[in-house]
Amino acid sequence: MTRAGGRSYAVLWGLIGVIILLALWEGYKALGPSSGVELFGQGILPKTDDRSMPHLWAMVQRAAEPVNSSAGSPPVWLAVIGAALNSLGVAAVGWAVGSVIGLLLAILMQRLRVAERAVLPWLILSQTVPLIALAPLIVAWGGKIQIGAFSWDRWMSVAVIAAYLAFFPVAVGALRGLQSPDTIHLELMRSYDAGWFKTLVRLRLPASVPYLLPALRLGAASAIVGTVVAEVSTGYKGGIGRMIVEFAQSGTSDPAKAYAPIAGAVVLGLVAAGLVALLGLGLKRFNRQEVSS
Amino acid sequence: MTETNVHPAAGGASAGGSALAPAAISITNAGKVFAVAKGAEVRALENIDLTVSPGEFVSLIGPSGCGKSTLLRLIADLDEASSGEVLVFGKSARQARIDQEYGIAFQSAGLLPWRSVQANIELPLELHGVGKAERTTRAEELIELVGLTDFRSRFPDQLSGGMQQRVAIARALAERPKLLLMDEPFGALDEMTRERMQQELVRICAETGAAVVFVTHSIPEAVFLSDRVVVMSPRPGRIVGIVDVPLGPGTSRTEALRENPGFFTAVTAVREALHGSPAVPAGADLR
Amino acid sequence: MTETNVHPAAGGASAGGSALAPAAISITNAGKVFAVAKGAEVRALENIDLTVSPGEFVSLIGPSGCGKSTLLRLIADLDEASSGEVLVFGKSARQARIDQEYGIAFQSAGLLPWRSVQANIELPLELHGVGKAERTTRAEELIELVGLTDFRSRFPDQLSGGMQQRVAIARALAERPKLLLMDEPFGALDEMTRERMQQELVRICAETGAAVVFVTHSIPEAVFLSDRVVVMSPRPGRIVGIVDVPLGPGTSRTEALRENPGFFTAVTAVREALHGSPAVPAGADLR
Amino acid sequence: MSDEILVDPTSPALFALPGESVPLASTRRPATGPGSGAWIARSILPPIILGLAFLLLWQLVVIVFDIKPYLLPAPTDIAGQIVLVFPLLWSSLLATGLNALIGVVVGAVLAIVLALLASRLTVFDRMIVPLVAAVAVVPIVALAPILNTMFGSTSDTPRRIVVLIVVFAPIFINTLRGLRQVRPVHRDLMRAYAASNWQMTRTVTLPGAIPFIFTGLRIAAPLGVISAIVAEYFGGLQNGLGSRITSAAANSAYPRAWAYVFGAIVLGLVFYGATLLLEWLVTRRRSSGG
Amino acid sequence: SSSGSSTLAASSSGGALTPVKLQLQWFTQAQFAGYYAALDQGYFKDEGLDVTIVEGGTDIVPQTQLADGAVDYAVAWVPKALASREQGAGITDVGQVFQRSGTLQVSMADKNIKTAADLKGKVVGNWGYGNEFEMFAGITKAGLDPATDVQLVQQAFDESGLLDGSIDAAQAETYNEYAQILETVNPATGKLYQPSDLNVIDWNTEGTAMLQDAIWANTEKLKSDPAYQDTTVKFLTAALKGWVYARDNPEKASAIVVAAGSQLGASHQLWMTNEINKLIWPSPDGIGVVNADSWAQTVNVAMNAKNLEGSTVITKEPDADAYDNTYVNKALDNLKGEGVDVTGTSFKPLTVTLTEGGK
Ligand SMILES: Nc1ncnc2c1ncn2[C@@H]1O[C@H](COP(=O)(O)OP(=O)(O)OP(=O)(O)O)[C@@H](O)[C@H]1O
Ligand SMILES: Nc1ncnc2c1ncn2[C@@H]1O[C@H](COP(=O)(O)OP(=O)(O)OP(=O)(O)O)[C@@H](O)[C@H]1O
Ligand SMILES: [Mg+2]
Ligand SMILES: [Mg+2]
Repeated sequence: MTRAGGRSYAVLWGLIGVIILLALWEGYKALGPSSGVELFGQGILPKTDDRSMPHLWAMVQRAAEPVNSSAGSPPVWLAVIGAALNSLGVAAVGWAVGSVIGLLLAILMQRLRVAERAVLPWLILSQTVPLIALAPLIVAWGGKIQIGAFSWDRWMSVAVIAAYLAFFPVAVGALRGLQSPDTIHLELMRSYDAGWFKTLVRLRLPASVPYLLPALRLGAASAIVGTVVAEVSTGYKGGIGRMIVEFAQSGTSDPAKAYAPIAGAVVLGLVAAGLVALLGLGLKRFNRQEVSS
Repeated sequence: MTETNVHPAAGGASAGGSALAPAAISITNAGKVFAVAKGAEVRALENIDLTVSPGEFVSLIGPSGCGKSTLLRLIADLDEASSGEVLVFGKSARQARIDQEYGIAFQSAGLLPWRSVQANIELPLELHGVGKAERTTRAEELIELVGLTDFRSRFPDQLSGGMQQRVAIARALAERPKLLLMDEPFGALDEMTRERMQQELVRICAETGAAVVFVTHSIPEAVFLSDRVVVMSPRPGRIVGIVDVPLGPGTSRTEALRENPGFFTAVTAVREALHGSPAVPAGADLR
Repeated sequence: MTETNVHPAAGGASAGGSALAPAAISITNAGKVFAVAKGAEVRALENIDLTVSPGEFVSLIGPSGCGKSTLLRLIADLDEASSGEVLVFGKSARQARIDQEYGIAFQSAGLLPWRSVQANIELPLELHGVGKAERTTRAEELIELVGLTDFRSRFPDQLSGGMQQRVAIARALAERPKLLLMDEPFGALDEMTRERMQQELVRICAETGAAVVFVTHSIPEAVFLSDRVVVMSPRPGRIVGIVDVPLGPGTSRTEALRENPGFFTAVTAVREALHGSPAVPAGADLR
Repeated sequence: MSDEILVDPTSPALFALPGESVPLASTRRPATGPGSGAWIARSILPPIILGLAFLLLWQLVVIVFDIKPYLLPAPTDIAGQIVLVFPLLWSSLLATGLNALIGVVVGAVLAIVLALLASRLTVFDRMIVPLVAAVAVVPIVALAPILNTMFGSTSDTPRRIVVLIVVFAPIFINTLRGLRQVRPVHRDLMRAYAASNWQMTRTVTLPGAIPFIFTGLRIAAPLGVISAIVAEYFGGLQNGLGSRITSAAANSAYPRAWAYVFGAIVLGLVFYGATLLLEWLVTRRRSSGG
Repeated sequence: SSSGSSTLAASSSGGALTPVKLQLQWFTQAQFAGYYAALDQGYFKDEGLDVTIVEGGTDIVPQTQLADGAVDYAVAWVPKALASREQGAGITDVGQVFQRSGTLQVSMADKNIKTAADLKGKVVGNWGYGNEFEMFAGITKAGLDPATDVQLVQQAFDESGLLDGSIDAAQAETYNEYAQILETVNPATGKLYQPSDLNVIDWNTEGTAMLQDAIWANTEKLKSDPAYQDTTVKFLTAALKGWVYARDNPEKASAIVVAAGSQLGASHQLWMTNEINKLIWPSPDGIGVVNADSWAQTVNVAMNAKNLEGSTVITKEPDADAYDNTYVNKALDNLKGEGVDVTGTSFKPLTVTLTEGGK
């Protein structure tokens, strides 16, 4: 099977998977009890009434209608696209900042083993701190920053939170990558009397690419999650996360509306991962593995 | 070929000119102890005395774990001797490494997978600030030398194992070192490729006039290539004998040498030194 | 040892009793073509005719890529012949595999890293429903046979390469197969370990009376071990010669054989068949 | 997509247990035995020292710059609150922990079973892999409000489902990678033994995938805790750490909020430690090479 | 590009405007109609102010933003702001816009929950985030223990829990969530839910109501910065005038909010404007003046009502800086000077018809 053929087949099969999922939704809705299924007092299958599980066509139909009744209100799908693009921009900044910080941390940890031992457990710990605890701090302290014409905007707080999530996979992946060169290559560099920096540039960084790329993609996904949560948390307006909460507020009386921004978030995640994958194309050369035979 | 000389223990100076220039390698009473878990130690090398003259080809042979690689690594300053002295061209091993006095090739080629054949060969030059134009010229020379002209811009994973080895050897030669250190460079090759590579190594050494320290498991290979074969024994690693392989006048290291009775005598001598057994009947000893 | 017989091309039946029982292996005009990308093909084997009698030891030798492994895999039904017929004990290769008529050892030991030495050896028995007690007994026999009694409950990464190979061989022998297929099992070993392993293989085969097909790169190894050496040439893989290694009455395969002039003649014959060159002077040919 | 290396942020090379061999052979170092003083000095002390230094700096900053508690409470205040609200902290920790545990366990079982299916059935593989790739990059927290509607606000199920979905992707992807990792020589060996599919899975595929499964679990476990907390953010029973943190923060009771945050950190570390322990238990009788 | 101190004492007769930031508690909706109206009608500009309205978020605490200097004024509920004051936030209530609490506990009529005492044994919803103390106080006042006698559930951002029966009594603001229920089709009748289908507990009548939306200013700057004092009066003048506009022109005010980007549609915003007006008007002391009795009740509940963690909103009486009527009185003087009715004694609410989905 040729490569292009494989790609389009994959898309086809993925589509079939999605269609089966959608069919399950409607199928369960048609057949399942309206009050859901409980086992040992715990609901294990959802309720099937129109408010809990709107019909798929109701969601699509709702997405085509305007957001609200005010004049000039755009259709939901258009608003969702706008919000998603907005979030994508913020997340991209967070991702870039987080990636740079992650890479620098990894280089530091690679350079100093003590730093690795001291810092790494705290990196894991840092990811267990709920964003709820950090968001107000970041917003409050960001608000104090004002240097010349530069002043802190709310979106920057969101980007910082996105970076806080994105840096972690990058730092860890990059560290693994930087440590990945074979002994033989390291000794070769030593025999050339190449110093730490030269070894970093010529050997460690290129060798880390196969680890770095998936880490960057993971970072992109984390940055999106961070952006979505931080938008809700900090009240940043215009993004998809904020839209999810806003639309969820009308979940009582307009349930189908809430699904549009969620679909938007799904697409957003895929787009972000895709963009990073594109980045990987330029670095393909470094993905070569030495075959030992 | 006239006679086969076996020095029972210590490695004396070779026939080469030791008065004119400093020896390529001069190791005096060197030892290496590795600390392992819980205070235990491994005595990898002990009482090593060895001198290698400029332009001389010396092989190290011995059973697995006898310290061949360790000895090579001491010379290359990839490990430090626990005792004794290791001089390379009259300087400390460390200084020699910093001055880039040697080129090294490992058992596996160790090419950087993301660099083309040419870029791999250029790597040491690039690291030492040689200009682009000069690098290219030198790399082309070397590529021709190892017979990979058509493969210049290929990547390592597109080469066969033997080709990769040749690139590694070219890389080791890039800076025209006066000393070449090779740790079982042909270990992974099949018999025929291996014999071809041996031929090429002989040719390259003749052309560049470099001294070589060559680690191998194969007796015929050691004898075929070397001026002297250093035989080692394990735990702790010591030199148990040095076999001279003097070429008679007019004899050169070609395929025909392998069928020369003198060659065969040297093989037997190495085999004996290695097995520590009394001599077996000459003329029937192989591998 | 009396004379050395070289059959120039097709592989005739051996001296062994072919009338009584079906041949261990009988390959008729077999070929193997691999389809590679974009409609291209690799003709790995062509016109292979080979018969191996029960209890016979046959080596396959030839340059890298000539199809030795492929031929072995056809016999083991790990690949399917594109043309021709492969019979094992008179059945199709597939049926023979399902009936577990052979044991196999690969170039790399291929032990399961999460199983101890004993559990690795028991694996085939376990898969074929042999009871616990019987398994243990058999495994202990085999462990003793390969000299690993003290290592029974070690894990593969705690063994040296040679020990791993011995476990793999024990595993291949576990079900007392009448046919043993071995693909360069000693490739990764150093010379001395290798010679010891050869000795042990000879002993094991003598004890179990199994037919063996043995792939190797080393001419002396092939000659030392085999009743017949099958020499192959590449692209497409063909059999270019079969060298008989008849043992004279009373001669057995011990270390002494290596110094026997008849052995040496056989080595030269294989070398010639392999290189396709005219005979070199006898008495000086090695490796 | 799933065939690429999924970087394990918590690879064994980085977090070796005492006695676990570090497969990172970039430098030949003398091995130091587990539990020995040197091991403790090298592996445990640096993070603890850094942590203490961080707390000290925090405390100093709060004192020196006179930072008011509504902005950032001092570690001592937080410690005081931890003591004060401990019973409630404990019960909320259990509530959230139970949600996370159920989500992680069910998610892990589901992921491993489906990965096994995908490794066997090409059709299933082709359908599910793109879906999982999507799930892996989707902000699942977005689903929480909808799940709340679907199951009702008095149910813990929505939170558990959020955890389940979040942990599913990393475990599934890693497991599948592990299942596909079978070395050709082992595949040939089993074929030579005429082993059945199930025998193949039981003796070769699954044991070989164990390290990969644990890689997935190690990523998933702390992620599960965080998701359980974030899910509480979107409504439901008010018995967990998440709702305690929000309600304390909304009342400007920041030392109390941070006391609960501390609980969240502890819970995350417990989950992470538990997977490490489990991995050690499962793999201690086996080796890596071979 | 702005924060804090207004260096230029801006004159109302043109010239540079003083930049001012106002922090809201939540997203744009008619709960803040007065500020949007003041902005839209140019009242702020008339006073020489360039006002930016900053929306809230789930984790944005307006009073913290204010104390921190990120904004100049903040809208916040009194009890939450008092809690922040106790944690060191230096803020002062300078304009008590809402005179009544808008919080209800809503239940289906068939559940017969009419008073706090009826909540015994029921599943009781609330939003958390500190919005629950009136309820706790009410439950406690009825002789129940909130930790054991009721089952507490945090509601999502909507009222579906009430509608699907998983919550017996749900928290709702008169101006928002209550309307959302009334915008939903009752499956039993096929028409929208009617108020008669529902019972409500009103904390104002239960006696545990607390003061809600107020305008807060930075205490320290009020004391030290005359320009800020001046700005505060101007800000209050314009903001309160905006609320008067919303009272007198509810349809227009709600349209302004919709145009400013509110999520829900016009009928919902009109309902909200109308309900907010009911919370403000009539204001016998004048809009924005802190009523000492309501304040005392709020402080009392804040100090005594325990939530299920056993904590109270505040532990001690707030100090004298907690509220200050000086500025609002000056603003009211300005407004009265313009002939504006600042008490709304004759205020008559509208009857708003809701539509399905609040679109
Ligand atoms: N870093 C190390 N730490 C501890 N022991 C070591 C180390 N390096 C080598 N050794 C030990 O030193 C001895 C010599 O090792 P060395 O690698 O030099 O052997 P060798 O002769 O090259 O063997 P081979 O032919 O198998 O390559 C061995 O016993 C080995 O176990
Ligand atoms: N699966 C395959 N697909 C395509 N070509 C293959 C495949 N397996 C083997 N070949 C080709 O078939 C030929 C014979 O391969 P084989 O592995 O049998 O060689 P060999 O004699 O065992 O060589 P070596 O000594 O290097 O192991 C080679 O040219 C190889 O490239
Ligand atoms: Mg070695
Ligand atoms: Mg092969």
